[in-house]
Amino acid sequence: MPPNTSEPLLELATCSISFGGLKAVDSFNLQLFPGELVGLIGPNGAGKTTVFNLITGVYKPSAGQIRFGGKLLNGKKPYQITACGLARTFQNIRLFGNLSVEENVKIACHLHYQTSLFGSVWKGKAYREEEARQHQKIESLLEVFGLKQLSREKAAGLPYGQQRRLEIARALATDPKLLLLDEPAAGANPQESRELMALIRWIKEKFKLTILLIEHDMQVVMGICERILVLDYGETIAHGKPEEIRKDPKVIEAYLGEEAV
Amino acid sequence: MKRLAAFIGFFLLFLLANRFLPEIIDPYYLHLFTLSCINVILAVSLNLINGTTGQFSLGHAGFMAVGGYTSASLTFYLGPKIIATLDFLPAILAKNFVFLFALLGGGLSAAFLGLLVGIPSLRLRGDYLAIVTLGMGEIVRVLILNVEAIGGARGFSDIPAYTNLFWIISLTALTIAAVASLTASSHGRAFLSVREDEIAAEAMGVNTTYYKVIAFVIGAFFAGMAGCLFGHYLQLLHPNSFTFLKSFEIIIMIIVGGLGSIFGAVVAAVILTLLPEALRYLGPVKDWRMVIYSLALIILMITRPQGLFGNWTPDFRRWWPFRKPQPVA
Amino acid sequence: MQEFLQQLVNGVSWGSIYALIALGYTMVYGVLQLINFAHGDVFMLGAFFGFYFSRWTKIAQEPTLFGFFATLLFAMAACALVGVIIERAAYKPLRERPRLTALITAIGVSLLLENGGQLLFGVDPKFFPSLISETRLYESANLVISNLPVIILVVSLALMLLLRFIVMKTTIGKAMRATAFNREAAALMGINTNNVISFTFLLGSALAGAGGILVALTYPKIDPLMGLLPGLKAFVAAVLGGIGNIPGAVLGGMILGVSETMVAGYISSTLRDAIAFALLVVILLVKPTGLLGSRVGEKV
Amino acid sequence: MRKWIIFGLALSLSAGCAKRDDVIKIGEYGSLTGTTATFGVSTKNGIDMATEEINAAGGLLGKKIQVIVEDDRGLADEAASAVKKLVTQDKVVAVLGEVASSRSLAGAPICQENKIPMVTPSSTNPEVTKKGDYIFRICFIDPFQGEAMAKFAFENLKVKKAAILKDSKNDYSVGLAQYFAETFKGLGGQIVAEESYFEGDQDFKAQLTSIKGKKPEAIFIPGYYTEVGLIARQARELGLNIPLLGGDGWDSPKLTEIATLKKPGDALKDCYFSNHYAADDPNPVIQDFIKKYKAKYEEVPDAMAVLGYDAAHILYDAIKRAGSPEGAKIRDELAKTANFPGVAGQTTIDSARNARKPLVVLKIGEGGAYEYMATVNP
Amino acid sequence: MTDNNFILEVKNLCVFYGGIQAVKDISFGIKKGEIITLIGATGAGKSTTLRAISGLLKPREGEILLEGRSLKNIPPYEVVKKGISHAPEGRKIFANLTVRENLELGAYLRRDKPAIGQDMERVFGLFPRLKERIKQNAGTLSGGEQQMLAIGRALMSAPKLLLLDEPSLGLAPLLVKAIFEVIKEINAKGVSIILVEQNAYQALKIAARGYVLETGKITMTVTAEDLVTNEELRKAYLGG
Repeated sequence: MPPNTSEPLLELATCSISFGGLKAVDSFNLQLFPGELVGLIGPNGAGKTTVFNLITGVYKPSAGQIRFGGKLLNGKKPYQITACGLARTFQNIRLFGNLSVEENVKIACHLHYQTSLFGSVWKGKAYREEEARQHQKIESLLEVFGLKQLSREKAAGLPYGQQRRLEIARALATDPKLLLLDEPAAGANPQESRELMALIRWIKEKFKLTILLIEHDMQVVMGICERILVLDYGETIAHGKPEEIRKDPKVIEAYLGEEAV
Repeated sequence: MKRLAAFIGFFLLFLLANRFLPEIIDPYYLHLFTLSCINVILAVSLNLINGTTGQFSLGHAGFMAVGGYTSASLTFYLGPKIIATLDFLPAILAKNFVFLFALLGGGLSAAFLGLLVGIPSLRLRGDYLAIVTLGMGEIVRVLILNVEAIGGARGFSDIPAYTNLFWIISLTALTIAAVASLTASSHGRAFLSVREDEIAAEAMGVNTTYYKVIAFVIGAFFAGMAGCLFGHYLQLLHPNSFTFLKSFEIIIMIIVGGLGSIFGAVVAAVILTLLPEALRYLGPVKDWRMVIYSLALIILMITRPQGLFGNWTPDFRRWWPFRKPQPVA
Repeated sequence: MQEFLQQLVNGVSWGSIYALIALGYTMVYGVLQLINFAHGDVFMLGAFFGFYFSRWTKIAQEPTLFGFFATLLFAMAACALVGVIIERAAYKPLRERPRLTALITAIGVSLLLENGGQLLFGVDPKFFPSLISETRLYESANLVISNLPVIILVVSLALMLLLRFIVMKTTIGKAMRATAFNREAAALMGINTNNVISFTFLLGSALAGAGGILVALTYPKIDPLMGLLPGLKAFVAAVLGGIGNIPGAVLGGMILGVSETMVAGYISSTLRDAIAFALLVVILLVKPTGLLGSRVGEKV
Repeated sequence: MRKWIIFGLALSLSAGCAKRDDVIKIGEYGSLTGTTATFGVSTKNGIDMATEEINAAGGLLGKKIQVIVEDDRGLADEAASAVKKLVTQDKVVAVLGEVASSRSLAGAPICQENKIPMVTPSSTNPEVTKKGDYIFRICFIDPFQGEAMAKFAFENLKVKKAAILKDSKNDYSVGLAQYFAETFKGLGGQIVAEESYFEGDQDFKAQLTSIKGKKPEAIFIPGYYTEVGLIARQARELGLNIPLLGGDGWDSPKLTEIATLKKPGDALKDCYFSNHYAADDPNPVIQDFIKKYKAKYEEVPDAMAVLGYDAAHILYDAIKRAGSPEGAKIRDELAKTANFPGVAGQTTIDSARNARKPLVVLKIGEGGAYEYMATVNP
Repeated sequence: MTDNNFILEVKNLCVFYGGIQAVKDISFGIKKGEIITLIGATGAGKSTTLRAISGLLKPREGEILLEGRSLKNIPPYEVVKKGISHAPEGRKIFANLTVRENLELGAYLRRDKPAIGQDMERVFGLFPRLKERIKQNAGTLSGGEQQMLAIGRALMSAPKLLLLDEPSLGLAPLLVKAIFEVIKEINAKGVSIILVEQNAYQALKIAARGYVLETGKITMTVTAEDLVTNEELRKAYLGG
């Protein structure tokens, strides 16, 4: 099944977590290889976002192991996990609403910031050089996402679609190897969805990313994912190429329904 | 190099101010200026915790008290000994050296308390954090009441009058400059991200734990120095000066100024220090002073809920005449 | 042993006063998420309303049970009115604003009531008439139980049950909970959220008024700043129990009262407040939402 | 409109008054608002009465006295602001205030620096007058009252085991308690319990229960009447029926009013406190003062009013003797004050600028009436 | 536009959020018993229009007429009384209340107990899942169940006109289908419905007309037939 036989970039082995007795994710396994674009789908409450939260350290798994590039992620804080090269977006957009577009992205750059607290108060030469470098990086990122003209706007004031894009741009500013996208197409109309698909494909090549994607929009999922995992009630019910998933009777019954095919 | 020259320039300027201002300006106005500056330091430092980092702290008076009492103990008990060993220096230098030592001692002790108070902020949010910081402040006050060596309920009197205009002006300038510079840097944006959305900040690689605690530490450090200036100005520290009402006063300043705006905090600190004093000149309705003060506060909040300056900070560099012209975007 | 029992009685009766005031705090907080710092001052007004009412009506001279209830009702009604006026004038314009703004306004209202009270009632303490005279319910060499603390305890518990009933079982209670959860959605249900909020203030302030009278009976020295400290402590009690939670307010009040008493009685009376606050800090560190408070975990 | 014109006229008139040279300006600072406002207001009443008396009798040095009052909200930094304003803006010739030692300590250095005499009516902390030779006090200092009551308890009441309940937030109370304990132990007595409360507290049962368990024969409560009334009630409610002792902070008509269980003042029956004067003293100075005070303020004066009244009179007397509103001269005359016939006793200022005067011990009897017990000379 | 058949008419509506104009001079109408749908990209002003109708936002200009009478300056809780019920975007159910209490709140203004009971049974008829969970706190429901509850709650006020804001948002395809079935069923019982949808294809299939909004303006009025005939349209807004 895996497209190549190299070491997996991300590996979840029998991960479980429950909330108040309810198994949200049960013995979940996932192997993600460098350069892949994998989709994670399933009905509401199936535990998709929980998987993201496990990977990014928001929740601690009650059992199982999470490895990234061979390194164990269990017990690491979210910011440490991000520092390993893992970035995400959120289902309900979580931008820094009162800050400008530029500042939003700059905060994500902070991860690789060298200047000390004192240095940034004194604002010496090294500081200014670093700020300049940071500024350049951000400029080019915003350019790519078509947000450059808006860089002084308050993030909360942007239209929804641009907020979604800004969130992805912000995640990219942490220089990730793996990008986790949580329903990037939610609320987009078909036209916007198509643009988004193109964008995702493009950044994947440009930034040499591996991408894991949660999405309800079947056009997007089927259109860009190389592999798809289907979750229901915390368990993986199907796994395969898009065309296989589309025909899987279990998936149709639990999730897709007859007509959507 | 230019920066260093500017520092030396300011140093000399402040020394001159210290020498000549008292002769030009009415002592009462000088007194109000001093109190305003102390409140400016308090407001700007609290603004870093409360406005920039979004940690609702009601314990600033506690930091001020710890800084004030620590520094007063240093100058009162250790000061004479240090001055005696520094007898090769002119007396005025020795005195000011002791005061610098006391300022640092006061600031650092408050910063240590800030570290202790910062730790609960990792688990607590909003009103719960507010009440814990308030509790910490009250604990500090009650403990001070119980220590006879620093005066207990009688207050710590006979503190040497080391605070002068030079220290007042330079520490106020330092506080504003340091906090403003920090806020405008990448670290400053990390503070802001904690305020805006902690979960997203963590996901973007910001160590929110570190920034929350460090905000408390830095804020407390400056508040501690303010306490030191306060004690060595009044020559007296009394536990009653550091009740939760004092913390409320500082909170009011930063919100009236506009939460998060350093410029607003400075202006509001000055206005709110001067207002009760200005109301002394009301004449026949002088008894209504505090009623008018509280009414003014309510009306201001209703008519300008975002504070006087909202989030706005003027770009002072724009007014700097020697600035390099920037390319028009 | 009897001394310990006596201290327990002292603590419970002191705690029930915290509980009584904390109930009003918690009500308002539950619906508006506003720390109504003026609550302690409305409590003070309750005592003063009762004081002047009982003097003007001459109830003070010849106390009767009827007179007591008349005074109580008058104080509750007057405080309810004041509470609604405060809400409409000072808090309502800030409803859509950040909570800190409303909090500062609340501090402003509190300062206004305190300073205005000092101008209006004078700064000297007043003696509150004994509308109900102190009698001893139980007495031995080392254990005395009087009627007033028992009355306060019973009233606090009764009010707690009543409030819980109102909030959980009645239509207005449902409307209150809906308003608390999401004001806009509540309005879409046809709930006049402004009225619901005013009603909450009315209820909370009436409670404060009743508290003022009951406390003034037991501690008959009243002055315009009498609400400051009990107000703060009651707020601490409400947070301790989990703010917004009605039984939590009573539990928090009791814990605070008993622990303060025990600390003062057995450890050190100078450290009483320090230890009370230390207890608060420890409890909140262990359970960050207070003893009975619950918070729906933030959805990521 | 007319109202506004009158208001404007009144304003300009009052402003005009302030500028005239035919007044002697005296500054007064005190807590007119805040938690200790009741003491500041009483003091102000006493000062106002003394001022009116002098002005009615033709004033001082041919001029009227104008007292400029500034509120300090009970805060040390505001006290400093108030004194700074009085001294440098209003250019007062002398300052009266403050009740609390902490605020006097904040104001004193400013007066000293500007060579303006300051007379505090009731700050008992010995440190206050050590601030300089322009700072005076006309009340007892802590050791005197504490020692006197300790002696009275041990010798007159034959108490061997005493307890102390002090206000830890109040330096006056802490000071008295300290000297009481030292003297009482020196005499051979035993302090079985030392408990404390904070000004503004309402419930004292925990401390009282604990004290009760130690079985003392008397409790020394050197607090203010604002709390002592409640303490007495609660002590009796707990069945603690031993004498309570206190200092001049007790002296107020409110005390016995609050300490009422069944009959007025019954919770304090057979309790003792030290005071400046006895209300039943036939001395005309005292009787006259009480009568006039009652007529003016419709209540019985408390200790603060008496001390404010005396402080003002002692200051005015010194100005009269100095013959000039000059600070140094007033200071010299204040220092020479001897056997001034104040309401609060024959006052003499000693070389440390503290007052030396006798105190009286009063007993609270039936219906809250005070009975004279003894006079103690310094 | 004086047709008395219109249950609701919107005339020249302009709505501002702060300084930003979210809705620019739009007019449309819905007849008794109709379903109409507002479609368009996020931020086009669809939700804003609904919020103006239900009184949550005050229009700066224009008129909203319910059965010929203006709704100007009528607060949201009065609008409910007049027969408009709004199931807002993001469901906004009361998570700390039980399912039953949520439904009861929907009928907050009604005093006719027996009829309320009947209506509740009807809601359970439409959504049997809700009946199973009647005593649960609404916060514990899954996303789909919460959406059912939001619609059911809106029905409890026995509205003449139902405003549904993105009922299919974030739902699995299977559930989306079910929800649209229910919407048809509700309409069949005589309730007029204004439906705001991302899923324009599904929405237009059950609606009489669709109004396409673009940056606050109505740019087109479309019907289900247009899906077949207008290629441009299909590409731009309706997908596939």
